[in-house]
Amino acid sequence: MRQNKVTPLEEALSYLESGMTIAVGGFIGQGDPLTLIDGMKRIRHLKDLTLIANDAGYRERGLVELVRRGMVRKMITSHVGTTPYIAEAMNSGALEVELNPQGTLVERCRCGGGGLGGVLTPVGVGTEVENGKQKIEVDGQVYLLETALHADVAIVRAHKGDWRGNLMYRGTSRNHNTVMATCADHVIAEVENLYCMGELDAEAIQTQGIYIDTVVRSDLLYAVERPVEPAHYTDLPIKEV
Amino acid sequence: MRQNKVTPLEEALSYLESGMTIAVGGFIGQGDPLTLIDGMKRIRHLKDLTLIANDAGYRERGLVELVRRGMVRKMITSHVGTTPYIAEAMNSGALEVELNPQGTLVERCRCGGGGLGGVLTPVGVGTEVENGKQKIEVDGQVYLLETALHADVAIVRAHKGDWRGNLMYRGTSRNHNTVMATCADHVIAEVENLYCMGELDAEAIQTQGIYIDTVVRSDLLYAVERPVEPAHYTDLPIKEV
Amino acid sequence: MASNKETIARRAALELHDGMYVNLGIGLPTLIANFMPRDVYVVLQTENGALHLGPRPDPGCEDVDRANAGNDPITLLPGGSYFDSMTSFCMIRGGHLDATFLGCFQVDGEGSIASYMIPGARLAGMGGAMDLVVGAKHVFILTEHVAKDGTSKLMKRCTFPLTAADQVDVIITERSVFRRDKGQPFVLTEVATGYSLDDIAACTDMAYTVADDVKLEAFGR
Amino acid sequence: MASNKETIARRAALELHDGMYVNLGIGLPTLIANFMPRDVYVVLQTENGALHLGPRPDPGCEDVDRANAGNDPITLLPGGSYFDSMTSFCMIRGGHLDATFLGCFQVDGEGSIASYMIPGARLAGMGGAMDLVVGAKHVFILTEHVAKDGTSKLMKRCTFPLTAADQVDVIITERSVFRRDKGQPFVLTEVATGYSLDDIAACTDMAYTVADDVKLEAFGR
Repeated sequence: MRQNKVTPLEEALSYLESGMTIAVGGFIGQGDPLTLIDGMKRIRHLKDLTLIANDAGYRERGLVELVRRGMVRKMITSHVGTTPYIAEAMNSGALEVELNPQGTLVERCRCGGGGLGGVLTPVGVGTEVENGKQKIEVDGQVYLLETALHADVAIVRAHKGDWRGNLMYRGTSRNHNTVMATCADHVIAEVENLYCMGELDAEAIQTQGIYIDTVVRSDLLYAVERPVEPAHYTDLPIKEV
Repeated sequence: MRQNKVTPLEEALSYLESGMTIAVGGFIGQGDPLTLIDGMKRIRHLKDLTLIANDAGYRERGLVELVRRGMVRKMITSHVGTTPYIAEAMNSGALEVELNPQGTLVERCRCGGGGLGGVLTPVGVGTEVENGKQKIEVDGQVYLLETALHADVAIVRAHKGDWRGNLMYRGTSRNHNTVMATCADHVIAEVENLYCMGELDAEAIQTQGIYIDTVVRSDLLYAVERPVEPAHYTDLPIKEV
Repeated sequence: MASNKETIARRAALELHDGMYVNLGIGLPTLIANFMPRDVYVVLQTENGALHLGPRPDPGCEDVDRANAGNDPITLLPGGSYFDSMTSFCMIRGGHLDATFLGCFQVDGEGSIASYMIPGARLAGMGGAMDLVVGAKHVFILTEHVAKDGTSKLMKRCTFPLTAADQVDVIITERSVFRRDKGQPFVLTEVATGYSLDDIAACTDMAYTVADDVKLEAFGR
Repeated sequence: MASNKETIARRAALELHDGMYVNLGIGLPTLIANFMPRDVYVVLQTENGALHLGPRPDPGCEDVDRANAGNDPITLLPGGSYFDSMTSFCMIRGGHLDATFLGCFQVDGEGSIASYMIPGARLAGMGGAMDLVVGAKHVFILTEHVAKDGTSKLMKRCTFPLTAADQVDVIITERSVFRRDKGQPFVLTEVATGYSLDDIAACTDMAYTVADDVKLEAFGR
């Protein structure tokens, strides 16, 4: 580990390989790591990815762009209703989608990051979510055993970050970024604002630098891009990294 | 629920009854809710309590004072080495002690607060901790099923709090206070500094007011009492509340 | 005359009582905020990580990092807070919310709902709905009484994949209110202006009983 | 001449490498901080919720809300942070710490340790030790080689209740260093100044092999 984890975008993304499982923070555009996703779009040889993420972005912006480019084999997710293309890709057989209740997805990633094998949740009992899962009764209540998820790489976005990878988020952009930052072998954080060591309040840090391997500067344009009125999908010329 | 949850100490403690299970935040003096514990010491009729807490305090200060008064039947805890009287009480048969690995205790309380039935942890496999517990294998690794803990009441201490029970902690006094504040039917928080609505930073709140039923002002003396050199044990005259 | 959705939201708002912590689902339930009585103090949660939502920000003052689970811009009231998804779903599953109001595709007499996919037609995903329905102390389902093709949305048994089984406490439509205790059948407690008990029976497929003190002309229009 | 504890701590400090995240247990392991090489950048964690511990504060500048798991006052270095126990134990169990250094009552040839109670004599409780030993990537046990009664603390099998089974990677005593791969027996890799291979054999009950390149006079005094 280096003391200063700040790295140029393309060097940071050179860690990625085809076939990897990638955990991604964000919630339908809020806190989505768009700089890193846009960087991934340009890596022409990257494919067969499995994505762990709450959703695929918003309309045509976010992880759905990787799916459109045929880079994704499978999504482990909770909601794809904001990205109509995902259902299309699924129906055509190009994409496998595994739906999890959102709280279950969070717990499974937390287990993966926190050394736990799984959790017992009442959520999903009596629904299709229970298919293939072990049911365990504790004190007369039936729970599903939901097992840990762990990724090769996680990508997250924060509002502030320091050289060591300490992160702070802003408003509802915190969401899944904190848990995704814990559940991978290698974690890349993009930060909208970069600070020197000691500039962030030790009491207010929301992801500790111990979890972060690489810090990349966000493209500041994304920080003000409105997810409620997302940019139109434009198929930019793909440049191989 | 009232909009202003601030309550006089004795009114707040009038909720307590003999036989209750009480979850307590703090770590060997750091963040221990001493104002509330001192208030409990004065409730002469309170007994048969079960305490869920990381420890019993430091030397003669903290939960050990309730044990000394014969108010406690059982402690579900992780470490009692800093309060020698606990081993004495246990050996004399006056107190039952259930030891949990600290991380397991945290997860069990988090389950109780978060609607989960239990978690699978590798911690304790091959030790006495596994006695009487279900072992579950996931992907070739053996885990213990550790079940949820839930309390009737929780007592916690924070550095700052507002009328609605939003809490912020200071330094290492945060520790178990955040999780204990979630795992009880009724939660009483003592705060060293009380703020009006909106004075605390919405991004920095560490326990959300939704978890808190009653806010009590800490005795400010305790905020500067040194846990590293705790006050000598003095058996103050007991006054019935 | 009010739209069906407005009628439902207006009636649902009457279920809010002082001091409740509440999550309003995407779509129709969000409209309830417009009809909350001014003198009732309710704390709204959104599952993507905020508590104590205030009114929608003024046009042009929307903030990219302040939005609800439907991606609508939000403000926070004093005493509000932001938190992450780990915290949010412990709050939801752990029974800390007094109520959740949700829409659905189908609801049935056993208190089950279907809201996350229509096989062969629509794939949305359950998002936080399964957690909300299992975790909240009271589950209110808001739905139009009949589908566009005229069939009842209050069915004997849901035919789409379930969001949760046996969890619904109250159904509010533009024509009626039904309540039940867990494991029990629904009881018709209110009928809206313009409908008779027979009208309700004709457009309701699920089994239910009629309360002794059922209120006619209870709300609507 | 240095005390046994100082010799052990000084030797243990050589195991610290640039960029490691490390938890030092209460007691003897805490002394390691005094011997950390100045040019080695190591981040210290304490399980009660802080990362990046600095030197002990000046006398009179101790703060009630800034202490480690042994209740000793701490400072934080720039880049440090405070967090709660939920976060701390996910960090510990999840393999995010490169190493933990712990004391013990007993350690054995199967890589198991006993450190939290002596039946009939002492009840401490495991605190965070079980989580640390299972979760940290490398587990270093620091112990005097023999107990006060002259018996070896490096036993065939622990007799007190175990803190963890088959988790220890390295044992450092004032007389020797042993290393092993999980599931394998220990290998003697270093002998301290003043001791021979025979001396070590005489005071070690656990089974071990001797490394081909075992270092004699490797450290100490």
